Amino acid sequence: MSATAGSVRPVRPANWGQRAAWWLVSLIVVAAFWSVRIKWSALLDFPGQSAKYLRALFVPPAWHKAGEAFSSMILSVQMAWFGTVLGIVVSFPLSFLAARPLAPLGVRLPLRGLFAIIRAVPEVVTAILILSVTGLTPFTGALALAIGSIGTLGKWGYEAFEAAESGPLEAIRTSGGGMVALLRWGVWPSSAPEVLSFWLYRFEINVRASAILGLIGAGGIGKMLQDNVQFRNWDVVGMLLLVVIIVTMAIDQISGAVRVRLVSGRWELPLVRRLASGGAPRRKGLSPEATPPG
Amino acid sequence: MIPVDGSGQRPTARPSRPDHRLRTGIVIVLVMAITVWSARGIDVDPAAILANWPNAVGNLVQLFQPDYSFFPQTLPALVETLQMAVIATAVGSALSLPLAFGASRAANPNLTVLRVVRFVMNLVRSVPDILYAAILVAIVGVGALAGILALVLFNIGIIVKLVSEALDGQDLGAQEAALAAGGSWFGANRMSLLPQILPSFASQVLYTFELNIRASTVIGLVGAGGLGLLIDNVRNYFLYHYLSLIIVEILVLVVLLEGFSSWLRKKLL
Amino acid sequence: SQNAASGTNGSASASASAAACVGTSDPAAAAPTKLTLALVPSGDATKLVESVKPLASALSSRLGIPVEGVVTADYQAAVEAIGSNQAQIGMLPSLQMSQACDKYGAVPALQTLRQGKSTYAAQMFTNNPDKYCSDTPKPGANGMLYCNGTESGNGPAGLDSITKVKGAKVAMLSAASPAGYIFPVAALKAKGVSVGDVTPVKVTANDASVLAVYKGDAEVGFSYWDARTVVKKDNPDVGNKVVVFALTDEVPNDGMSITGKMSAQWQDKVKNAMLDYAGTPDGVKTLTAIYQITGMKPADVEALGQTQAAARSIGLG
Amino acid sequence: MTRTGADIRIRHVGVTYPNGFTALRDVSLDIPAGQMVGIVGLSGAGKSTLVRTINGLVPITSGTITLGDHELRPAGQRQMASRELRQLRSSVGMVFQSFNLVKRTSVLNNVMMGRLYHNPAWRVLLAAWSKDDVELAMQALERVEIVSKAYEKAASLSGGQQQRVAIARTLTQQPRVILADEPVASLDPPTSHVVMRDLQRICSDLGITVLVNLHFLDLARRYCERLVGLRAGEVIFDGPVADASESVFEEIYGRSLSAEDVLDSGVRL
Amino acid sequence: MTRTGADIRIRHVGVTYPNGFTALRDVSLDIPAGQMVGIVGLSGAGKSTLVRTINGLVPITSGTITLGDHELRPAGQRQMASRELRQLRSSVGMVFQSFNLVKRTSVLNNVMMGRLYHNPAWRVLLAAWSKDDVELAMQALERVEIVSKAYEKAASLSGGQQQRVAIARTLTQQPRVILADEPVASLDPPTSHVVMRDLQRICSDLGITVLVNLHFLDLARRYCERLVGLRAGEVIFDGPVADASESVFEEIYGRSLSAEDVLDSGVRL
Ligand SMILES: Nc1ncnc2c1ncn2[C@@H]1O[C@H](COP(=O)(O)OP(=O)(O)OP(=O)(O)O)[C@@H](O)[C@H]1O
Ligand SMILES: Nc1ncnc2c1ncn2[C@@H]1O[C@H](COP(=O)(O)OP(=O)(O)OP(=O)(O)O)[C@@H](O)[C@H]1O
Ligand SMILES: [Mg+2]
Ligand SMILES: [Mg+2]
Repeated sequence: MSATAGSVRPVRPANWGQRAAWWLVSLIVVAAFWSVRIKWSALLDFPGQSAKYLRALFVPPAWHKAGEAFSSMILSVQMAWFGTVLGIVVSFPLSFLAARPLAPLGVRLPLRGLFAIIRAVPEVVTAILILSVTGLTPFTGALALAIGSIGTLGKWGYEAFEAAESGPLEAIRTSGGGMVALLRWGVWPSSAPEVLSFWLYRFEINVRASAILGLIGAGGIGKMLQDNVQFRNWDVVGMLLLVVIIVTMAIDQISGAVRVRLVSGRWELPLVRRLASGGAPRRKGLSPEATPPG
Repeated sequence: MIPVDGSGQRPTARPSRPDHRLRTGIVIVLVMAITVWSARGIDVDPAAILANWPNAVGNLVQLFQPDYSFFPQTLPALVETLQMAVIATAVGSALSLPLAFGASRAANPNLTVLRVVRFVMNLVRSVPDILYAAILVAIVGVGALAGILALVLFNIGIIVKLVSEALDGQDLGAQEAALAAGGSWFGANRMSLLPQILPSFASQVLYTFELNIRASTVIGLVGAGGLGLLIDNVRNYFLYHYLSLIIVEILVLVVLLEGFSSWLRKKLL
Repeated sequence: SQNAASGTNGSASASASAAACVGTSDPAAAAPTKLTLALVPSGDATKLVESVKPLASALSSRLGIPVEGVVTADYQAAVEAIGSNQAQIGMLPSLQMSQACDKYGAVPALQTLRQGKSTYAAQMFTNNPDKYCSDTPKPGANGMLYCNGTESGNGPAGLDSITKVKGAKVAMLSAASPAGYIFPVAALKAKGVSVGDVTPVKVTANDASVLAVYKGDAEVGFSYWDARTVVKKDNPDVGNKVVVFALTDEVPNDGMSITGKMSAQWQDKVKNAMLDYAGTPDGVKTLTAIYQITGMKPADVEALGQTQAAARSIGLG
Repeated sequence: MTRTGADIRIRHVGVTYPNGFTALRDVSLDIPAGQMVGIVGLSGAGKSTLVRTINGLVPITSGTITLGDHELRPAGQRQMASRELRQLRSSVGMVFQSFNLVKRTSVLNNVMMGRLYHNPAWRVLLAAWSKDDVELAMQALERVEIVSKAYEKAASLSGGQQQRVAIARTLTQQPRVILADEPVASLDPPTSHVVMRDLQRICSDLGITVLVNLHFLDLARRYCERLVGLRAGEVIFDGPVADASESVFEEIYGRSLSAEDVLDSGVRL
Repeated sequence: MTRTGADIRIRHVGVTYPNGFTALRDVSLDIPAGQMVGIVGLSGAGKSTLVRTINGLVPITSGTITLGDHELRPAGQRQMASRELRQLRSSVGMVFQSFNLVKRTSVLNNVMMGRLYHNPAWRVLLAAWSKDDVELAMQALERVEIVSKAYEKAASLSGGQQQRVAIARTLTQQPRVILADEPVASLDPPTSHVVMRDLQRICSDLGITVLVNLHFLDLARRYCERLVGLRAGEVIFDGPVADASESVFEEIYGRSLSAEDVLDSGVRL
């Protein structure tokens, strides 16, 4: 083969910036490993110790606690659900107001600051602030989760809104639509699936986060976990773990199905799906191309 | 005014409007029902908020007055938190990258492996971080190691989920091209999918780093070191002006990371 | 900490010194229609939930209004709850009684008695007696092993041995726990050993501390005297495997605080109801089940302040 | 309902973008109501900029544009109120190269975008369109022969169908002017013809003024009455299609046309 | 370097997709090494299916396909080992309609996909290509006249340039057969000609067998030696381009060709 035209081969660019960044990151990681005060030797008996504790947890779990565990888990799920719903109701309009094309800087920045502050405050601290208002109740836990959700959902929301396709926005502007039209028909349709799946994901996080709030007396599975870990009732902890896993995975399946439904318009249970169809993964090339009309 | 001239047009039948009202109604009723059920379960009491909101104000006022002179005393804990977060993020993301490929329908042709990886990942994700910390403290003892291990498990759960979703959303044309050129699945994934998901991987890693800094406040509760332990001490003595300094420190880290993350995304995309 | 409670109108008898805080009351406060009793467990919280029910109903029948018991594992949560009148009665350790009084004017009303004492010693124990005992461990009255002269339960005792704790894994409670942290750490400090010199194993309750040592998670543990009895039921050999080797200075007993946002009459009413109940055989039985309490007496505010003083001596508060 | 086209008078219009790039220089055009004008030019010549000035999407920096009763003036001079701008925009329909449909909603809702200006916020929010508006939309869909898809998702249509929905959207606006910015650039040849014919018919049937940017010269010659040639922001040809000689095109494109600038079908079948 | 084309023998091949749809019926073709064959047919006729069976991307359900020494057999019969399949694929280059490049990596890395089969896993993992391979890739890029872009990101190239990178990728494979599935469908007219001419030149210079699916009839007639017409999965025409009369096309397309099935340029400039 020979060159057919006078186009010259370029020299390989050095890309110093990228190389420097990699060195910097590696350096930070190495420095962290080197400086942290850890007895790495403890890792040596990690396998043996893990086996021991796994046995203590699950061989057998404390079956007689199953009922109690389930009812505390239900309370946790209720806390998480209510917290998530409240978080959505508050964060949804706020994240519209924090998105770049939709609100002026003077509104946007304070809101983004608020989201960042909420994310910086530990859940326990939030919970204790709320506790002075609502007392030592699961409601306090739900409110703490709601506030936590506002921080993350608010951020995810405005990021999704900012990523909305610009074409429809322009089309709406050119046909004389106002602000409401822009939000309802320009921003929302293109970001809806993403935002909805954030909601579901946050619900999942809240179910797990409710474990922390058990500490301060908000009740739920977290409290039971806390008590039993304290007293090293490992078989009870094992039972609780089973319950937590079963319930979260059930929620995961349901929310996965909802997500598939939202994106593809079909109902499917993610775990079951593959068994039923068994087809090859979706491949752009293999599906018939859209038929041009005419 | 009617914009149709009707002349010489092929008559096309107007479709009737599909009725989604029932479906929408069911969804709304269902969501409301679950919410009401939850509200009853947790004894929602809005009246208490109206009556008692001033109670929180006093503490909030104190929280808004950070005592910067406390900063030197927070440094060791801050550094320990950062160390834990850096190590956990590095180890977690290194482990999650191959796992994410294993958990992605698009990248993993082996259904059995796919199902096993996904199941294990679901397991890993469903355990609360504080529980990881508690059990690991029992296994390897108290301190940063237990914290790091807990964070690593926590990180793997998140990164694998988000990155494998990103993988599933990729256009698979390039992967097909690589396979059609005789590449193995490994080679095809490495060359075609990896470059495509790097930006989203990078931003997930930064997001997890932020989460790790925040999570250290939780795992500190069970004695896993870092800012969490410090927070526990100052709040038990109601040193809110110290607590708020720690919060400010976390806030600065969160904001820095967010800025860096969006800068990096812009650069990589 | 400063006195944040003097704002309430009326007979605010703000304390002259922080050590003698006696709390406030609010004569304008309406009579409560419902009371919440917050308990911070120093024992197994799951059991506490059951054992607190008779106490709540006894108080309820004496006061004529519903009383609800709520358990929180978090000291700060309990104090904040009382401070904001979310809980009106708190069963709190000595330090938190002082804190609730200083911060929110909650009245330190009663102190508990255990075997007639209103103080107790914090103990240090180990699963490695050879290292910490200078004499052969011998069984005390309850059949469990003690060394270095600690079987009487009266502190201080055996404190010469505690320098050996340096470098060991030590099970301890949160920094706000008098027996599980403040007094033992203060004792160590007096002997020149700082918390930084040991590897702390954090637990949140006294019997968990015993169990951590019993199960080998830590070599030494701190708790009140003698928390081993609580776990003996489930682990009969705890008395042989875990040996007490040192006692700190006496710690003021925990007690009952009453919110400052209540009229003095009601505060008295609540206090008397509790005292009254603690005097009945039923009451003794219930209280023993909760905290091994054998009786109640009016609080000694001066004595309560000793915990705060100890905390300050190790740089806390 | 006015269904007559509007005159467009463009007088000495210049556009300089904020970055200092001058995209239009002293452009003057008089377009009488009901004319179909093709605008051709190299990539970057200023075609898009020109049509976008007409509905105020790109602010002009000198000169004036008059559209019916509305006058657009350069920044610095008295601007029209945002309400008037919206009114002006509602009387100018725009067809985009990339359709700009809201993919995840129904065809009908997309067409309804043309009625946004005339509907109160609550109707827009709830998609509670009035009967008259729905009728208008249906008629527009009938005109582009796609009414049977009214309740399908826009995403499920082929490219040509989507462009026709976009045209229906502008028709529902009952505009006096239609601006089309390369409406066929992403369509296959047969569909391109369908779309151009639709525009031509709308122009002649309804008397709406149509301005269309085109890449393919043959399409411009076949469907437009008048041709405007732009080069580097200046009008270098303006006249009936018939007058556009080879030398004119050479001037517009800066080189002689080779056989390959149109899809060669000298080899006719 | 073997640089000779391979014969392709397709014998009574049928393809039925898992959903029961039969896309090919009893197709038999003999394609000698070094021939350039155009495949035309309506959308859905089975053009893509046909070329994809040849490198095993679509498994056949009956008949056999022989390519050099390799024989592809229907599912159920003895399959070739995955190693042999990869070897076969490495000797068959494929050019896709949508290019299938990895947008976020360099042009060179994209071209290197053609060497995946010949490289061990560690080289693939680290993208540590041997000098010889880089030389090969550079030569391929030179051949399509785009070597100066070797270190640019693929995303920064125009459509035509991207398609040329895709061709360079297949060339780097040193294939004996090139399969091109509508390689010009998304390109503008001038670029289409460039790409088709490239394929034609590769075919005649290097003696590689080329199969190309086409939408535009005129392109097929202009660049191919031989034409295969498909309809509903069956071969209904197979012969030299010159023999493809109007009536043959009417049979393939099921109707007479109107002037609009090619981009009309009767109005020549
Ligand atoms: N927002 C902007 N800021 C700065 N310069 C711009 C902007 N938009 C367009 N330009 C420049 O103005 C010139 C004219 O752009 P315009 O989009 O009008 O060209 P066009 O004729 O439509 O080209 P094409 O056929 O490629 O669409 C171009 O050189 C472009 O780079
Ligand atoms: N994976 C698949 N599963 C089921 N049917 C398929 C699959 N892929 C293609 N088909 C069907 O097989 C037929 C032939 O498809 P093919 O893609 O080969 O057509 P084509 O001739 O390439 O059409 P086009 O010009 O639109 O690309 C079509 O009817 C298509 O619907
Ligand atoms: Mg343009
Ligand atoms: Mg095809």
